Amino acid sequence: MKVGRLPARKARILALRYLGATVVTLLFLFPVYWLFMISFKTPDEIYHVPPLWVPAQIQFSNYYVLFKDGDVVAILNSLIVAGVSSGIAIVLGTLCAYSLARFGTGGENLAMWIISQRMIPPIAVVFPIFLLYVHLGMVDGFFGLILLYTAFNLPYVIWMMRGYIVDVPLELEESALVDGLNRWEVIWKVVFPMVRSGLMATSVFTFVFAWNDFLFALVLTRTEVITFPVQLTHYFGGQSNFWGKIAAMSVLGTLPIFVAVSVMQRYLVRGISLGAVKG
Amino acid sequence: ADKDAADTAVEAAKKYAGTTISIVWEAGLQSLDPLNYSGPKWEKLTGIKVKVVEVPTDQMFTKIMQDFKSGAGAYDALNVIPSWMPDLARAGALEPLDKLVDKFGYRDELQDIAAAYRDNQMQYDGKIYGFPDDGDVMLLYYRKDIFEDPKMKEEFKAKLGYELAPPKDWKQFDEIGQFITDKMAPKVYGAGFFRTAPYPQYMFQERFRMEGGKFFNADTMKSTVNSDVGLKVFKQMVAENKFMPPGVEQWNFVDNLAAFLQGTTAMTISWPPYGRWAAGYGSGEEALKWVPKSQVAGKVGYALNPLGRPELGVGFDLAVSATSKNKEAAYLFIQWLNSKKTSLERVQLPYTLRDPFRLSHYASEKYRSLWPDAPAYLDTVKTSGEKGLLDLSLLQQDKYDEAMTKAISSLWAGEDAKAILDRLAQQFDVITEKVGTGNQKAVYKVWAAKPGAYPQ
Amino acid sequence: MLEDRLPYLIVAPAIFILLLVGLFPLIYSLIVSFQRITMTDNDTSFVGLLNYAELFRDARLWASLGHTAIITVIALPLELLIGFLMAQLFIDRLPGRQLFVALLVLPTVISPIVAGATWRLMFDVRFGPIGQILSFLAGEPVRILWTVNPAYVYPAIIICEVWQWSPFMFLLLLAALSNVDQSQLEAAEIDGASYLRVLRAIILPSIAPVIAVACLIRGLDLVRIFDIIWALTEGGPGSMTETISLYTYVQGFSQFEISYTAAISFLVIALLTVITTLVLKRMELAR
Amino acid sequence: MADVKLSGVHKYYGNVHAVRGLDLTIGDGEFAVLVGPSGCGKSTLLRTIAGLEDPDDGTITIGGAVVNDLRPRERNIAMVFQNYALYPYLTVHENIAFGLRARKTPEIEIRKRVSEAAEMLGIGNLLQRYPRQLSGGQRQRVAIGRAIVRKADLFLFDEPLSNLDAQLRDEMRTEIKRLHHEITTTMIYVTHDQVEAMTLADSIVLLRDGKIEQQGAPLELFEQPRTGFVAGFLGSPSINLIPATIKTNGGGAAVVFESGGTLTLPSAKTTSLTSAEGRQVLVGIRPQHFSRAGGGPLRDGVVAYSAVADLIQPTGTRTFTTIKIGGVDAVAELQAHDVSRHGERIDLAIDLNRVVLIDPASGLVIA
Amino acid sequence: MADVKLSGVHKYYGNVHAVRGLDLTIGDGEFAVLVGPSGCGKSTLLRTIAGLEDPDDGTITIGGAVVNDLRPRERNIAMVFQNYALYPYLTVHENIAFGLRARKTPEIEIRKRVSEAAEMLGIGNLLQRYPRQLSGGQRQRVAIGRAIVRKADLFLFDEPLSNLDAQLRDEMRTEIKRLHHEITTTMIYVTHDQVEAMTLADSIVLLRDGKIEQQGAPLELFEQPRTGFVAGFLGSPSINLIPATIKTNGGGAAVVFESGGTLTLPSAKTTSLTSAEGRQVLVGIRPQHFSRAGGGPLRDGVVAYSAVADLIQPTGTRTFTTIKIGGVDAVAELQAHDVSRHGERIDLAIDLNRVVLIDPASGLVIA
Ligand SMILES: Nc1ncnc2c1ncn2[C@@H]1O[C@H](COP(=O)(O)OP(=O)(O)OP(=O)(O)O)[C@@H](O)[C@H]1O
Ligand SMILES: Nc1ncnc2c1ncn2[C@@H]1O[C@H](COP(=O)(O)OP(=O)(O)OP(=O)(O)O)[C@@H](O)[C@H]1O
Ligand SMILES: [Mg+2]
Ligand SMILES: [Mg+2]
Repeated sequence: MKVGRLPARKARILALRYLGATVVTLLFLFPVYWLFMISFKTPDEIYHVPPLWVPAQIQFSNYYVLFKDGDVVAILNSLIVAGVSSGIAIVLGTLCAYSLARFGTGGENLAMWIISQRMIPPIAVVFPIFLLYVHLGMVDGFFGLILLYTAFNLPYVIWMMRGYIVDVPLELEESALVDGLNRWEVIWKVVFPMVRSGLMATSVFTFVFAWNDFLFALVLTRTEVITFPVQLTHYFGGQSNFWGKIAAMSVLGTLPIFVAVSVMQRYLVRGISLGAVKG
Repeated sequence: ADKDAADTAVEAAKKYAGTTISIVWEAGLQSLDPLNYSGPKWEKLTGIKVKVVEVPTDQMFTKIMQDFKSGAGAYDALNVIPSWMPDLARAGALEPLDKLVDKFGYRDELQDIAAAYRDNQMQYDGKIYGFPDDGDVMLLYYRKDIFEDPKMKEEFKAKLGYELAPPKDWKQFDEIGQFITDKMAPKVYGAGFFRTAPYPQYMFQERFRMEGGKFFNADTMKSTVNSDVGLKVFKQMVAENKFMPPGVEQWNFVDNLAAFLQGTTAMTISWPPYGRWAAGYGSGEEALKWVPKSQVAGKVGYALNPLGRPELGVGFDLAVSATSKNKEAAYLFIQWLNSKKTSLERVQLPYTLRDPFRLSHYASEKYRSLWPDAPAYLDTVKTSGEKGLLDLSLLQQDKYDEAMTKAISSLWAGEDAKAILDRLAQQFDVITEKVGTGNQKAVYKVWAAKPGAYPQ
Repeated sequence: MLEDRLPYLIVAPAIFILLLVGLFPLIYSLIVSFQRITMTDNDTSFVGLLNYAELFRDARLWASLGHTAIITVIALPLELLIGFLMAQLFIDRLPGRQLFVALLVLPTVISPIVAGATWRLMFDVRFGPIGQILSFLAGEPVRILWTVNPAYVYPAIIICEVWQWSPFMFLLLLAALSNVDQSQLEAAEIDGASYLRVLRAIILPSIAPVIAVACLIRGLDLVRIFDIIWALTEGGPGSMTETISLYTYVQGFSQFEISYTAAISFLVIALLTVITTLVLKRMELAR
Repeated sequence: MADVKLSGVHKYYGNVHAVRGLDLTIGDGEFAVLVGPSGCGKSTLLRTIAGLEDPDDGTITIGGAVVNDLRPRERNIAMVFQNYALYPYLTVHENIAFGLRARKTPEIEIRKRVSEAAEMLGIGNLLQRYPRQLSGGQRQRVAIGRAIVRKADLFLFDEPLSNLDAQLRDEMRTEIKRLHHEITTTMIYVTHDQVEAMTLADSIVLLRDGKIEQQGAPLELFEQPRTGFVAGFLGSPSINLIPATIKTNGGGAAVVFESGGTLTLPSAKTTSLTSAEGRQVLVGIRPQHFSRAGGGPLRDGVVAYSAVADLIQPTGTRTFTTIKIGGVDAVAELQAHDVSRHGERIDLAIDLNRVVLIDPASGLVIA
Repeated sequence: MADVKLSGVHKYYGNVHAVRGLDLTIGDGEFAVLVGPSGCGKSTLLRTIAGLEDPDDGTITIGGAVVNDLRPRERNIAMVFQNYALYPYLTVHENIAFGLRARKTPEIEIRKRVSEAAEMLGIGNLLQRYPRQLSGGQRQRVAIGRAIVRKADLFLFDEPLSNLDAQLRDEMRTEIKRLHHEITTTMIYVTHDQVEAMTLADSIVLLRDGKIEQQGAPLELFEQPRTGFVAGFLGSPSINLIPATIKTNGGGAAVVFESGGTLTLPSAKTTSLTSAEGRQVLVGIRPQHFSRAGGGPLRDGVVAYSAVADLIQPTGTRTFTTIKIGGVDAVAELQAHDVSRHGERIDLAIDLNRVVLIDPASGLVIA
């Protein structure tokens, strides 16, 4: 490739934009960096005045205790709860979205109602749900949380996926129908592959929502399925905040999300935008 | 006691080997004990697994209550803050223990618990609902090396006209604090406190009562926290921040501890563990790595709080959840924990937050020999406990507590003290009214009549 | 035939779950809000509108609504603005943009609890780097009690909130901006229009729907803000930063005012419905 | 292979009456082309035949059997869509094999048929590519391949070439014509391109507002349009329509333009005009029926006309020249060097043997 | 008003060398049309002139001044985009006024110019509408209006009509031609439509692979192509290219096809072929140069040829007929009824006055 000369004006602008981009990125990443560093510090370093930007040595004892005390189970719980619930929400939501998008099932009203479900603040329903779960004996179990997160993610999934599905050229489906597929096969063999990237982006976000939920988990867990954010608050003790543990746990709890986001990065921007742009 | 209550419990518990009991424990330092020591030990002795559910203090009441409401029975044994015990008992969340106490022969050993705790933190409505398990009380810690420094003493005397010594009242406290700050800051400040929710309210309760304040008008149940006394205490408390290290308003237990251990503050008032750790007891312990290393070992003096009657401050009862599916196993566990033998070991754990609460603890030769100043420490703890003031404990006490906590937080934020107190009083009244003025009045009367409620 | 009923068959499970978890609580709350159920006594007698009447006398409730409004009204435009500026920075081809974007998404996907905790660390007057940096810049010790001093707690909350969610806006707006018809921009460039004119006449109108959606999404999130504040200030000092969600939680879960909580819930739902409807109406108009 | 019969077919979309009681017969093996202005119902008709839309009334018969109640997949038809409708996530091979797999054809048979079709279409070397790696014409061929491997009874094409550029369109058109010669299946083809319609069709069906305006062989429609609409719709540049009045004299007839000027009609055209004296008509003359007068004697039915060249648009071998006839602009398609300057006076010969006279009120062709 | 000069312009997109050392001169007031196959660099060139792309090498001069370092807005050009690029949120009036406002023209002047332009384009009654309320042709006019009010030195059009349907395209084409007559600003116009190119251009620039293949007046390119590529690119259906060998005899020359058969070339063509005996060539004959032999004497340079009609594609007044010449398929454009059946033997006259002979190796036209 031959690189042509860039007019000086453009070169200057590019350099400035680079500078800007770097500064902005550093600014936004700094808190994450700080958290990361705290997780490697000893208490003496955490409570050092003035604050230390780099610990004397990277030591893992903050992580070690989390494993030793079995606190990391919370991450496993979160993985199960968030994974299963977003899986279910994706499948059910996509099917529902397909019906709404292609058959106009229930008309605009049903679609509006579904979207309105997303607008209800969790705090307004968490208490009745808590009582309902008490009756059903679903407090402190995987099932209850999974059901709840599924329900809370469904409107989002339906909303997003409806947008993607509407974008699938009708002819593709019709062509398949003429070619001899039935509806199920059309959904499975034509629509699913076509909306894959939207599906990925949506999955990431449903997963993130479920993963990060604090309020429901706080109310609906006791001992068996404490999820990651709830576990984290346990380190905000009455006597002290265990910053080492908090940081280490935060890092552990952010890792799966970070991995998910990095892997899905290229779907993400598209996904987030398409869905939102569609409205 | 012909038979040791600990052994009894172990023997009886063996038949539950293989089960798991969940115990609710305050998150953080407190749960190091069941996690590292008593839990594993109990499992070794009886085969019962102990699952520690760590809950932050401000969620403990909520969680216990929720669990009870849900009937889930997720918790077996509970740590209950004594001032909330009446509410929990009334709601039916706690299991009455008398029968089990008798069945497993524990009454005698209960008598060994220091009176302040035994008489005030064990029963509600005549029934035993919990075993006082933590000799919480506030002590004054001071830096002997500074207080006994001849040059300081001399200058102090010259300036203020009396000997530099642990303060007898709050005026002295303020003067000493200011003096040291003036002389030594920023290396050393006169004093440091932990100021974040929910703890400074205990300080307020103590000082308010010691200065003659009453929480309520016993006849009308109208709150009187906004009296002149309240105002005076509030103003003093805010003023004291000035000679404390900058940012003290944000300090919590460990911040304050760190400052004291690192030698940044010359005085502080806190629960008994400070005294042990400051002396260097347990330093080097893996589980205590959370605590910064003490730079002041051997230089720490112990004294009663100014005015001599310290707040007991929170404390813990061991209780059994009414919805537990393993009540007996849970009971046996707490009996074993609370027993003379086990508890003596527990209060000596280097990293423990459980403080001596039995007469036998104070007298334990072993304990008294743990570090050079241990006898002085134990004696001060004992005396403080004997003179201790009870935390206010009414129906729905958590609401009053929340109001006080918020009030003090507003105080640090710089709001007008009078306005805060007026609002606090009004909030108290609203709560009282909601609970039912008549009911509450009765409960208050009973509480106020206790010897530790108001200083005579 | 099964295939003919397929449209209904495949909506059924989703709708069922939504009804179960979405509709039931509302009905339940509605009933309970007319009763008098508190923590201890399980008095289930109906008290009519008493709980609702109570709402109007509850200064703390209205204060908490006010706090929520303050946070929303300040944070939302800030996030929008910062997100927009960031998007402007990245809209043109910039080698390595992928990496920048991947890193910038991080704050948004982090759990709000973690975000709150992180900023609490950052703000700590002694152990946090912010004071240190400010002191360095000022050349003298700067000691700001971010979570204690009333003058700074809102800035603290808003900084944290803006830090976490500006990247979200950034993503949305970046996508929206890349959908702006390139040839319109080129036409305007050839026409010699200034940036502001292009912004006003072309860019803003064309990304307006996205902005509206973004504001709606984030606005609703902000109205129910809970986690960040829980981790950062716990509503303090006093109840200065208590939001409606926090207050509802306190009423419901630490004080167990069951009926009253239900009434609050309805108030919140009603408010949100009104606001959302208004916003949606305006969006319709804008289209 | 099958013939297709529609009788009394109606289709509504909400309030839109897209197909209005249409009767249509397409013989077995026939290549029928549906044309008509945008929105006239071409696609709707095709989709109704395919079973993608249910008619609101009427019956559809394919190969003698009423198919109204059959699903698309049960009608054994193949369809090629305007935008190809290729599956972007499948290779060319898989795209072509898609319909066969759906019908559970054995793998070995699939391979055989796919490669046969690919050879026939000249895309044998592209089978492992994905649609995005193909040019427009190649995609088009894949779409056709997907249809022909199916060995369907009936092929439907909905504007299959409209997305291609001119050159490719020419090529593909020829290819489709060849294809039909080879496999002789009944085909129904929708287009709005006249050249396609004219060159491909055995029979053109011209639709207008959901009804058939005229059906017949291409040249029949072109040369014997039933209505002015048909005359105007076919031919490019469009037929010139000039208002005039009929004047009869003896056995002959002529048209008199309003602005003066008279053209005598050839005798073949006058028979039906004997009693039409004074009647208002639109005189339709195609641009191609103008030519530069050679100076020699004029053939029968050809009249001389002198005009001033207005706009001159050379396109290579032909030059479109705008002239005035009867006061209105008309376009004449002349040879490249027939005219060179704006304003030049040229002597033209107008071949009136194929002139059409249209009744302005009814729109019907009267001669 | 300004002339445009490009010299040695190169443009790369990553690895794609889109413009390859291009030299081009367009005179003041000239209407230049850029044509060429898809991807040949037409748009790139236009955008480079506009300043929307920076050339990697070479200089661009507008009106005598080098503009390489000027931003688009500083070059005082106006551009009409393929998709019009109207501002959807502004009214037609505001769209047209946009460039004027940007240049701080007084409001009264704006009104005057906008309404003048609108009148000229026949959109005076649409000024208060929004683009979405307009038809394609109206949008097109607005886009042009936006350009002309600017009184720019140079107008650039990038396939402005390609989104319109055939009829509208014809109309708009005429209108643009009128416009150029009126305002006589230099215009550069990109299209891939030959009719547009031929009818609009003063000068056609035929691009191929980022370089100029030939530049000249439309008929010059059509009739005197420099290369086989030019000959093949212009004209529809495409020119027929038939491999043959040259045979000279005395002053005359003929081409001999490989499969036998000889065509004697007219004397005008033979002058340059005197020493070409035995040379391999491609004989290029346009479909329009075939006609049915009338039986009379043949004009000079016209030869008789008898062939069998293969594929017959009637398009109305003309019929494309595939015949074999020299063993290869060739298309002849005949009159409607010149041929009627597949397999029919027809006597043709081939006008060889405009034949081109191409060197197969270099692709250059040798006669
Ligand atoms: N799904 C639909 N809903 C409502 N109206 C429709 C629908 N599909 C088509 N129509 C209307 O039915 C009429 C016929 O449409 P159709 O698509 O058959 O036209 P067409 O002849 O194929 O046009 P084109 O040449 O533009 O493709 C039009 O008026 C169209 O607007
Ligand atoms: N932004 C770009 N990035 C990379 N390659 C490009 C870009 N724009 C154009 N090209 C390439 O440069 C070459 C010339 O493109 P250009 O758009 O100028 O062609 P064109 O002649 O206008 O074609 P068309 O008739 O299809 O519009 C093509 O190979 C094209 O793929
Ligand atoms: Mg159609
Ligand atoms: Mg182009």
